[in-house]
Amino acid sequence: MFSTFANPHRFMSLTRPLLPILTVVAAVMLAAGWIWAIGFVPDEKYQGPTVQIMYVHVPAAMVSLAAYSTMAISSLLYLILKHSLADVAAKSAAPIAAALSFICLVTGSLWGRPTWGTYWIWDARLTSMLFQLFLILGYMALRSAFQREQEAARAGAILCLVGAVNLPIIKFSVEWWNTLHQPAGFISLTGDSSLTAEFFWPLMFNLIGMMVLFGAFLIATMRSEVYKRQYEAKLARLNRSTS
Amino acid sequence: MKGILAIFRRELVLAWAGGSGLFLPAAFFAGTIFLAPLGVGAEPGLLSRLAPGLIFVALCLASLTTLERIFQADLEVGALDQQRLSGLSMELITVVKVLAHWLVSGLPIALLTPVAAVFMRADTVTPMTILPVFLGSITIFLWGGVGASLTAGLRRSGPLVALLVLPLFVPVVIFGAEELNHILTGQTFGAGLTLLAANTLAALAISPFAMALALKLE
Amino acid sequence: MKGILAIFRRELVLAWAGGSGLFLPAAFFAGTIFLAPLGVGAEPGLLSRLAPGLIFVALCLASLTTLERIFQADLEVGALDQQRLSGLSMELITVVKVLAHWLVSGLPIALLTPVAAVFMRADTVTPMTILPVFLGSITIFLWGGVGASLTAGLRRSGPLVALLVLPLFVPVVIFGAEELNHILTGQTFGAGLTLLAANTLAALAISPFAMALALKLE
Amino acid sequence: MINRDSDGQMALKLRQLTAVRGYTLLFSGLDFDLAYGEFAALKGPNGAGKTTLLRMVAGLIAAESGEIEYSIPDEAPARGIYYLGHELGLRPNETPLSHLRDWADMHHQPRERILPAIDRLGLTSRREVPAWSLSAGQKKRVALARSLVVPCPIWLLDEPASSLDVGGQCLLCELMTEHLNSNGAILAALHDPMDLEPSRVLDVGAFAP
Amino acid sequence: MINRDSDGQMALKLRQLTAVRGYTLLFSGLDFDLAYGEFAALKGPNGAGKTTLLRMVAGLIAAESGEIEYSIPDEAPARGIYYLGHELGLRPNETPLSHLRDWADMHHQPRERILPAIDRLGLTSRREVPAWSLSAGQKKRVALARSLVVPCPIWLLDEPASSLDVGGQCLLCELMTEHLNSNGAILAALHDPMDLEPSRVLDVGAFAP
Ligand code: HEM
Ligand SMILES: Nc1ncnc2c1ncn2[C@@H]1O[C@H](COP(=O)(O)OP(=O)(O)OP(=O)(O)O)[C@@H](O)[C@H]1O
Ligand SMILES: Nc1ncnc2c1ncn2[C@@H]1O[C@H](COP(=O)(O)OP(=O)(O)OP(=O)(O)O)[C@@H](O)[C@H]1O
Ligand SMILES: [Mg+2]
Ligand SMILES: [Mg+2]
Repeated sequence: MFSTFANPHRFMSLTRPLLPILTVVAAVMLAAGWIWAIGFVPDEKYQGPTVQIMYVHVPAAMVSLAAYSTMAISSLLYLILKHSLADVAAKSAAPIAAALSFICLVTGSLWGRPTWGTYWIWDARLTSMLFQLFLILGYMALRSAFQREQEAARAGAILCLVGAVNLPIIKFSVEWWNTLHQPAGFISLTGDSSLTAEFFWPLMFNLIGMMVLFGAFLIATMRSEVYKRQYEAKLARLNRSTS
Repeated sequence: MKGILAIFRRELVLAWAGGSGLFLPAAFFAGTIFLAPLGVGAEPGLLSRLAPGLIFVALCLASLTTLERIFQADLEVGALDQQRLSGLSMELITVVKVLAHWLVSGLPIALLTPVAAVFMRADTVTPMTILPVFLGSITIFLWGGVGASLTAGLRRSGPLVALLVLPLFVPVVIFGAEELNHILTGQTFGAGLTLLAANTLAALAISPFAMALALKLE
Repeated sequence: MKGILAIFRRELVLAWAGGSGLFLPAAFFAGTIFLAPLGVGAEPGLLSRLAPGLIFVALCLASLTTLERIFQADLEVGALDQQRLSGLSMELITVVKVLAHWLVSGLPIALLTPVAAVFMRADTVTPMTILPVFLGSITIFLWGGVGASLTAGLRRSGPLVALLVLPLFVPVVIFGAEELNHILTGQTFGAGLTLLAANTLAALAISPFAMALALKLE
Repeated sequence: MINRDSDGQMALKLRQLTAVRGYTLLFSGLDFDLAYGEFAALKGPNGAGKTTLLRMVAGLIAAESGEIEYSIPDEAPARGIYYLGHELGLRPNETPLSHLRDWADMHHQPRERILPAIDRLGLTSRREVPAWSLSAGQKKRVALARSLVVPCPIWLLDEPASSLDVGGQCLLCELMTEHLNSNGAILAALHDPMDLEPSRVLDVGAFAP
Repeated sequence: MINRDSDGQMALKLRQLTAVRGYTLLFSGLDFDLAYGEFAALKGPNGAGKTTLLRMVAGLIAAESGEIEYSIPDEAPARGIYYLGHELGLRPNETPLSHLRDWADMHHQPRERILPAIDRLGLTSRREVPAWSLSAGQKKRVALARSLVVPCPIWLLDEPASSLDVGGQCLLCELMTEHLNSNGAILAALHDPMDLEPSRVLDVGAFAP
């Protein structure tokens, strides 16, 4: 199943129409979420207007975890199936995941100042998020240190999978330690949300919008990576036939 | 089996005689116990709180400095080629190398922990003090081995490794230091120990394959 | 003169691109600043007291790990032979190597000290914070170079020979950490600074000859 | 693919091998068979890919495409391949004796063979000095002693004669002749002719693109 | 002792040289003169002390006793000695180009000579790859290119032909002939005969105790 879908040509032709659709959906969702959040949601009882940061922070945090998971799953697929499209996915997701982690960290510490009274504290969730950023930067540095794409792919995949041990720690750190950070509860498996509906729905829009935006970015970078590789392969073939 | 034992024995001798043996843990131990009070002052409560953090930082640095060279040096002179031609699995070979070096420079740090704790005036020092450092040190050495093997194939020595493995060390340091702190302050074990043990198991299960794969990169 | 400048430029590039550049200090910096609080807990007063000791220990390790490899690697591949055949004095060559590596991995640690201090919540952070670490880092790198050249000249890999220079580090660490502590707690400089500076001068005067001799040991 | 029977007289079958290093295609479509008892010389200019081919056959690097098939007798140790490369696999601070002990143990071979091998290669007086202090020829001899301690049916030699003196080159020819007589196979990258005449020549340069 | 005049035609005078390595006396009472324009071959079995002698002459290790006297023309760069040893002096992560640049700068030689030297040694396509990825012969060629970039009157070569292909060995002979014609001196440790006939032979083995 995977290999029929993973044919680069099929991938390219499938995603060509998909990309504008995803972009438009993301734009609409995010715009709606933002207008709702800024224009129609009352200030929170204790936090005042700073609660607006939540609409960036929470989606960025959650989608960055999703982005890293995408990298990890693609890496695993690459190691098992040796299919280069899986590697393209992992490689393309990395800078996006890094950017999202960065946004999460920045918005989180901006939010921390008014709520906790400090920009930074060495708590488990914050630290593990910081190290997720480092891990992704390390992943990118490691890849760029290799000459050949296959070697870079393999090394990157190994690092990414090994680094996935960090994921559950980020995710569940708030439950394992009593920290300053908000515990999960915005979307819980039991279905009851600690957020009231007026906060919940705009957040939901932003979250889904961010998710779709990630998908659009991912597909766009993957497409350009596939183009680049096709071009390089063509160049190599040309070199061979002329020399 | 006999082949892998031979490799283990050799790595042990190498680790011991080749310089990392005992000196490294001793140096870190000394660094922890003698230098820290110099900077901090010898107030009782203070020192014992520093101990867990210092010990784990020492472990991270010890694993990096010893492991980085083994893989790279063996690759450069072709000794790794000969080991691969022995037909033994690379997974076994790499893990045996790491364990040999752990035995020589990681384990002593763990075993010296109660001594360090006494020196640093911890409230309660029981044999149990060793447990979190013991687990933590194995884990740190295994993850450190993954970083070292990834960069050995690159033939670029240097601290790219540090960047790669630092994130992997974080959970170990967090859980380990917390548990050690629990013990030194006379509390019982917390949930951290289970997580630490889980991380150790994950490292034991994953790192051999990661290292073997990484060294085949060339 | 042009020849020695060429060597200096090359060593700088090597140090930078060959991996130690910025990464190593960044890694140790990160190790110091990120891992220590994880283990120690984030209480304000505690961390800032740890800072001086940790920074100096990081310097010692950075100097040994970077320098050990340059001398040994150059000796092994024969690059040192070629430098000796250039007719330049070995004293100059070795000191230029050490300074190039100090510039890339020692100096940044010194320059980052105020940042570290802020992160570790020291009481007072002035530009003067840099001074003891600046002096200390040159000194540590020069003495570290002596240790590294001994290791290389004797062809014994590993920190065994580097152990020889540990006693040379001790005064630097003691005086340096003490002065840094003074500054971070808002006191004025003490007598330690003079002793530190004297040590720096001694290192500058003695270490080039020691290194040149050690490398000719072969 | 490894065939664990020696009935088939072919030691090695290379089929449509292709090698890429960096971004360069070194050779492609290389076919070659090596029978037991045969000595083939591997020729080609510097950078043609001789070392690359030998390392591929040894299983140390992966081929870009193509197949390598071995058939190795059951009684052979481990993977049955003796590889003598540019890097000799000597750790600088260990001695010839400790190296040979390791190799013997690693392949479950008796240690009794070590001392005779050291004697035969003229290393008796040097057997307990660290490898870094050996002369170039002495290092090569230690690596050659491995072939006596761990007897493998297939020998892959990369410029085996370099840095050996006249006596050493004779010894090498002797060792190779003995190996061929006991039905071994040899593939050796050579620039200069040896006293021992190869029965076949594989020119890597001929498969360059 | 270095004599900075080229009037005396003698490039090198070795007087009563004695070499000890580890605890072994390698040779003693070695006398030898090398004139400019002359090519002397250094012979001797493995471990006789050829490398040791060359490194002594280059000034890289000290003689146990005895004297080495050079006379080097004034215009020669630095110490005027080109030494090609077993170790080629290549740092694994640097490229041929960056190596040659360093060597040129270190000896105050113009960088213009570098590209022609690289071309002549057939390294044009490999000039920007890291040295670890070069083949054995390519590495040797980089080290040989140094002789063109930093022209030294005295050449000390340790097994210069090893790992060069047939074309490379011809090139080496050419380079050596040119050097001799421009009144240079060569002392080279050799195991195998070269196409270029040495005018003298120094057998280290003859001075062994
Ligand atoms: C640099 C500082 C911060 C970092 C690195 C950070 C990190 C994270 C991460 C990784 C998540 C996603 C968790 C998940 O998917 O389950 C998250 C969620 C969240 N964060 Fe932060 N955070 C920071 C600061 C803050 C601050 C200051 C606040 C508010 C006072 C805050 C409030 C929240 C909330 C409400 C959620 C949603 C929790 C849920 O219901 O799942 N964060 N943060
Ligand atoms: N790991 C590598 N990465 C990139 N290129 C490489 C690598 N190893 C070798 N090469 C290149 O591949 C080519 C073939 O190298 P190889 O060592 O196989 O040649 P060879 O035939 O053994 O040459 P020689 O006779 O000089 O030993 C060379 O041009 C070399 O530069
Ligand atoms: N640094 C050293 N310490 C101790 N012994 C050494 C050292 N270097 C060389 N030797 C020994 O000195 C002897 C001469 O070595 P040398 O390298 O000069 O020999 P060589 O004539 O060049 O031999 P080859 O033909 O094998 O290159 C050898 O027996 C060697 O083991
Ligand atoms: Mg080769
Ligand atoms: Mg020699």
